Amino acid sequence: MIRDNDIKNTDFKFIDIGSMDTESIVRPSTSYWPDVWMRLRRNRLAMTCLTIIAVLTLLAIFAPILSDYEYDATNLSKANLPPCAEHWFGTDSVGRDLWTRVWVGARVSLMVGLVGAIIPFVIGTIVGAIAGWFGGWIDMIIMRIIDVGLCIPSMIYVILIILYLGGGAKSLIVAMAIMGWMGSARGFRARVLQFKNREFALAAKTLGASPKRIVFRHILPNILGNIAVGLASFIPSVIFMEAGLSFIGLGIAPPMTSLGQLASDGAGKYRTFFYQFAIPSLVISIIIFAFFMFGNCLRDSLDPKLRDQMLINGRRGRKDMAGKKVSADE
Amino acid sequence: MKKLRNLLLVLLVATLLFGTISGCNTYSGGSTSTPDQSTEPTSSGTDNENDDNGSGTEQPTVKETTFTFVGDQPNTLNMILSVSNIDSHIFYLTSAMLFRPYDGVSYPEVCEDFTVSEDKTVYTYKLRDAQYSDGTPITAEHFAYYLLARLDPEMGSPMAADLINTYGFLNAAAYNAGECSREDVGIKALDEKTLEITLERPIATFDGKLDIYPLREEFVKEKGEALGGTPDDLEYSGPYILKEWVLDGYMDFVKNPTYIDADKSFPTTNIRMVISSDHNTRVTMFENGEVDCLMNVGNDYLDILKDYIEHNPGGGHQAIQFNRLNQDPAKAAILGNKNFRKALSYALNREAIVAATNPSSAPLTRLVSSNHAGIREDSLFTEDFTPNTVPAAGDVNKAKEYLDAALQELGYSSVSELPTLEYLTFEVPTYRLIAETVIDQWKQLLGLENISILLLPVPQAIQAMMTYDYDIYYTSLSSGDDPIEILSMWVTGGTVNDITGSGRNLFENEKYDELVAEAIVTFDRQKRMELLAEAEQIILEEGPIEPLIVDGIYYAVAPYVEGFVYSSDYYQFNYLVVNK
Amino acid sequence: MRRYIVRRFFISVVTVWTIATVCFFLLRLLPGNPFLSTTIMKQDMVDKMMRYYGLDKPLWQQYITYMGNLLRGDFGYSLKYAGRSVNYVIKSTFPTSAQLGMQALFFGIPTGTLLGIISAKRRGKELDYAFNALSVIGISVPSFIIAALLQYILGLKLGWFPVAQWKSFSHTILPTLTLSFGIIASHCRSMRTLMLEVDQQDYLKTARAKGLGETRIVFFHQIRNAIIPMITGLGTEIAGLLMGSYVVEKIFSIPGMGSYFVTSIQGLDYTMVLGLVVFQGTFVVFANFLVDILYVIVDPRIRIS
Amino acid sequence: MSKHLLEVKDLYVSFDTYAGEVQAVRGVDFTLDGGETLAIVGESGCGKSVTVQTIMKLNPEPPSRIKGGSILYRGEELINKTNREMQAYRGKEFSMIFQDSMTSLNPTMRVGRQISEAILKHRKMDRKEAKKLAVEMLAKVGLPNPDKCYRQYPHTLSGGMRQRVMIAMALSCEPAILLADEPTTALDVTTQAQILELMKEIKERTGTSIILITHNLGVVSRMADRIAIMYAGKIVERGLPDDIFYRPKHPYTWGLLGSMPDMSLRTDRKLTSIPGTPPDLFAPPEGCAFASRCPYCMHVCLKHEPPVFDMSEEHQSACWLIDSRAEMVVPPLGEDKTLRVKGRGGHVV
Repeated sequence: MIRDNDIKNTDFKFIDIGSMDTESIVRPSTSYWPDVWMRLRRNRLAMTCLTIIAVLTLLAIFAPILSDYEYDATNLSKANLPPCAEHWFGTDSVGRDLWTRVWVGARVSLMVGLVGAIIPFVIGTIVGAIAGWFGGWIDMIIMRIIDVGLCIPSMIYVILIILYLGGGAKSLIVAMAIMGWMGSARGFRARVLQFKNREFALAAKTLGASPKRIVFRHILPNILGNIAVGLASFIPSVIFMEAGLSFIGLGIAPPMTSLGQLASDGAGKYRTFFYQFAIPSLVISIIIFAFFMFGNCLRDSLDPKLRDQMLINGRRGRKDMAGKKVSADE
Repeated sequence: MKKLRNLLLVLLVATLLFGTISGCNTYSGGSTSTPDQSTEPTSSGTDNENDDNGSGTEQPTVKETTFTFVGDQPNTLNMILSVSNIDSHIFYLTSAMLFRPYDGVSYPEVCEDFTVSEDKTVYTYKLRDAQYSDGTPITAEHFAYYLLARLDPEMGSPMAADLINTYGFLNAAAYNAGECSREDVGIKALDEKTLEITLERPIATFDGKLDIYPLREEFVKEKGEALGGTPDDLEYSGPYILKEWVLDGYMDFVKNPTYIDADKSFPTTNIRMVISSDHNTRVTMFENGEVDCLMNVGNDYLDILKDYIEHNPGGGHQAIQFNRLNQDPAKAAILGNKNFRKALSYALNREAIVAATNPSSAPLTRLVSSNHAGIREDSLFTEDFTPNTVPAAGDVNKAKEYLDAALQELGYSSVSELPTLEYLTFEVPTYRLIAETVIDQWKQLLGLENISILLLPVPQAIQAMMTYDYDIYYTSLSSGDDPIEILSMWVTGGTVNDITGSGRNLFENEKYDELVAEAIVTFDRQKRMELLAEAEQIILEEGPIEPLIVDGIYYAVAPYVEGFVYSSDYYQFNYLVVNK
Repeated sequence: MRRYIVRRFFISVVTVWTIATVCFFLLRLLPGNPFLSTTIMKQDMVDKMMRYYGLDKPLWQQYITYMGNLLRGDFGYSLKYAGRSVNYVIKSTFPTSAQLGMQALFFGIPTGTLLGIISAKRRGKELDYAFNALSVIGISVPSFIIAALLQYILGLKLGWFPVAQWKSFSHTILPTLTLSFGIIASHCRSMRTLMLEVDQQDYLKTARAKGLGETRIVFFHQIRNAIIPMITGLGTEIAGLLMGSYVVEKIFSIPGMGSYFVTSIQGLDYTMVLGLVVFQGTFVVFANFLVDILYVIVDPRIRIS
Repeated sequence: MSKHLLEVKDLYVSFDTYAGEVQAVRGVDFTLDGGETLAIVGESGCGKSVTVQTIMKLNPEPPSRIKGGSILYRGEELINKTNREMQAYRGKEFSMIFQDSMTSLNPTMRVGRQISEAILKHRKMDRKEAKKLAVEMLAKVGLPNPDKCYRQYPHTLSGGMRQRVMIAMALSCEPAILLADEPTTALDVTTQAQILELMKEIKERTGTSIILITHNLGVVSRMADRIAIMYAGKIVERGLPDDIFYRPKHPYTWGLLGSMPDMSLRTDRKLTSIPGTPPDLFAPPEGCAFASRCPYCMHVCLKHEPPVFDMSEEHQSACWLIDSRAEMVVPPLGEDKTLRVKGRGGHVV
């Protein structure tokens, strides 16, 4: 209850309305990308994944340099040693130091994964955009080409490439590019179609914007979020494909090796020398896991609708809003 | 419109259901006829044992025994087009033979006896009465047709050249080239029971005991392209009938009562060959007792089954082949340089490499491998003659000397100036491991940095080799049954020396050619072996290849199996007894 | 509706024909031929076999004869394994791969979808974390590692299931688990996303306003709308799985079709590769075709434009 | 036993969002009697929808939180009922119509079935009877050939027809109270009139009391028995239609009335608009929420919240102008308007 004597008569003087700042925006408004980064930084799981990726990349770059063994130096007298002080990851059947080989392999897998994912992704994005935007017979033709391309066993491309480009990382990346772009093109086309007849795209069209401008200035920024998520999930699937190829025997040319190659070689030995199978498998799984999980967290922090639901998990959301409570939601 | 939608819905559900129903009995065929856990003493397979197709006689009630083993699935059971000894393993079981080899000795089977002309060119065989499983008798014409079909240019058999080189039947080459008709060839069935073979020239190594099978021409015509594809596209005259063949699954054989020596040999009534490409699966099945024998144990599992495995040395030879006919003259010079080859060979410690990469094989430092007969029937060629060649453990100092000599001859001041050489090999895990080890040993010991490895699937690798589009090629050659077979490959125009038959030879040495040619016609064993030993010494010195490894196989047999004899060509279960 | 079906059917047939043609000529780009092996290395031997199989004829002539046989449904005989017709190989190995694929699908998809629904409903709680982690692990571990681990732990160490071969239902459990691990993972993830998207729709609020029970709302309103986008990927997924997986069939030595894809390409067995590719192509194309029809049935809003 | 059908006392509802707590409803009181239509008017974002949805507890619990107050329905407290208990009330005691009928109907389920679903839940009927009743309801709401309409999918119907389906659905279980959350905003004017007529007719026929939420005073003038003006989570003025239209005491009400186009006015008169935007309830201002936009803002308005002054038994308003110490103000409602009022002599509640 407001007691009368609190209020003095003078309080009843009118105030000139102009002096008031009626338009002050109270809530901290941030533009889109810093907002995403802010939320991502708060998501502890995303940060752990990023650190894992960073640590593994650093190890992949520096471990072989610092190690006093060459990755391909065989030492037949010290074959099949279990992990010991001298060889942290032990040695393989011809005495090569597995610690160096795992990190050289990680270097290859990451490089093939990163480069082998970005190139097809970019090609896929462009082709998808064209197919999605122009539609009609262009779209039909591109889609049919992709249908046919995906049905041809990818092994034929790989053998062809290995024959004409040699077996190095370069040919593996080209192989990934050929196999990868179709998948991402199809995915991206669906996205473009989704946004194509949304109001803001039509509005831009009515203002006479050229198709290229609409796709790249209006639709693309909207889809940028999905692109980032798509890329974060595409990198691990490329590493996956490379491991599969190594299992069939079309992996990277010796003496170089990759994590997939080490793991598939080890697969035969898991009863006799379990560590030769377990360590490369663990490392490759962690890399793929980290990328996928990061992709998840990225998707969460990008979706505005999800932003408010971030705190659905409990009343005390407001106090410890920093990551602790935030789950790795979809 | 609504009706159409319901129809489509029903159709969709039907396809899904059909998928599962049709799928779910894929293995029912398997499980009924096979004893799941073969721990039960006798095969309780529900299929009734004595429904052998067509045999009239009531089969005496013999104790039911089953022998289950893991073997390789044959490429084909088409006798004319069959190429590899994987197939002959099966023919040994399903087909009768003129002479049936067992444990290294050929015993007459369908052949009663045979006479040889003085000049050792005409061999006449008398046949016993034998019959196919459908009752029709086996005649000399069938044996003749088997050989003629493989020489017939129209039948496309790849083994024609092999037959011509090994036996040299009269006019065989001409017939194969299409210059003469079938009648002119020295393979004739004089009558139902006599077969006459005429050779162009006497061959010392041919003892007349042909291990050939009967083949009916009308059966081949009737089956056409399907010959040898499934159990019913096959003639049965041997100890067993192939009852069921599930691709990549298993092959079931049941004893054939109409076989000529059915009562004397092959006591086991049922044989099941399980096909599994994964070594780990095979070992686990053996440990669980699901199978009684593994024909091939993977290198990684040797110490797991160490008290069951036995070694058989007689595999193929793996050697490093240098391409003297390389398009690039600089490389041709290097690869043709004897000292360079010797340097590379002496640098390798074959024993250590074999122990690490492929323990089931053995180091090879010469061309003739250990299991070939020497001067006497029972002595070994390798014991009678020891050429001076690279020590099995290698000799690094000598390797360096050779290398310096080679560099000096070729005019290079140091190893790093050499052009990059490409090491081509098959895309097989063990070959890849050997390649990586060999390359690294050369790098560590000789400082040879620039060697790259190219792994290709088998057809592409061989195609590159046949077009001389390689520098160093890791080759795999068959070890043959006799030293002469190996050495004759490297004669000028030999099958491996001049691979495309275009007159370009990797290795040309008259002395070597003379020695081998003479050996072929020398019947005196002692003399022949000495000639061959001398020839081997020459090729070891001058030859374009450096032998590295002789493939071996470890096989594992369960203790309760008796009379097991391992052969790299045939499943010799003649006296095998399973008393579980 | 009928016009659309006919048009789509025509497009499918053309697609399969293109697949066969492209694959036919692509294979010929690979050097070497199917007859080369360590035992056949002489050129004249190879030429004889080429003539026997008619591979010495000009390429377009071979193409026409092959296409003629294809129309009659005859895939011809394998070049590497004389006497073994491609039809026979498909007839004997496809049911095994199909059964394994079906089992993995019927186990994987419902489980994955269910986990997705639960983790969406229990959003933010422990169950959601658990299923989320499981689904990401499921996707990130290559299948040959999962297969080896399952075989080692469940098969060898605990002996619950037979380690390999294809003899009875218990033999199919480990391979099915390996295959369905990935399926469960991907379906759980996508279903969870879709459920969350539908969560914010207004018609759920209407349903609650009608006083319907939570389970009824989830099943009749939420899932029914969330499941629709899942159908699009189903076609290729089913087709892919039914063709068998090289890895699982190699590790569990199952007589399936998966291994034939790899070995026939490595061995350049032209007819076998083409037969398998055309068979798979037809399957994939018509699986997509069926999925489009299913799409129309499930989602009334989609009228065929 | 309170004599009112529905009584909402001092209701506080707020949402926990990532940026902090948004106090959507800050102490709302109102009552509703049988057969009566209460209109709640206010700009968007003033908390009117939240209030109504909180009655039926439709807001998902974690983000939204009922901080205090009580909702008595026929004397029974609803605040602390669980979701399961509320299910018995929803659809049966209260039912709701939403604004955008396009997104409020399940696109993959036939319209008829969505109606019979509610009937089956609340009334002891078998499928056939429920279908018959549903078709009846469709007829009652004036849909052409209800049988065919029963089997239609939502996307095949027009906006107006969909809204009628919503109404049929809501009334199928003869609820005591119909909560209409801006039922006509998404419709064009002609359909809007039909829907309002329909609601009015149904109210007379079944005696259902209605809480009508809208930001359109034109709609209110035709329907409402009592009106409540909401602003920034509070009711700033309530009363009978005559009180609000002819004797408004709160500057915000004046603003609303001023901005309402009226056929009878001469065309040259400019419509007044209220400058500024409603405050962000993330950090509600101290004094009167309307102070920043109020042309008659005084110092006291910035410091203290205005108490509720009773002009008459039904008419209350919360504004310091009514206080005796404030200067007398003439509401700016134009000369020809008969709404000249002298506010004086209200006492503090």
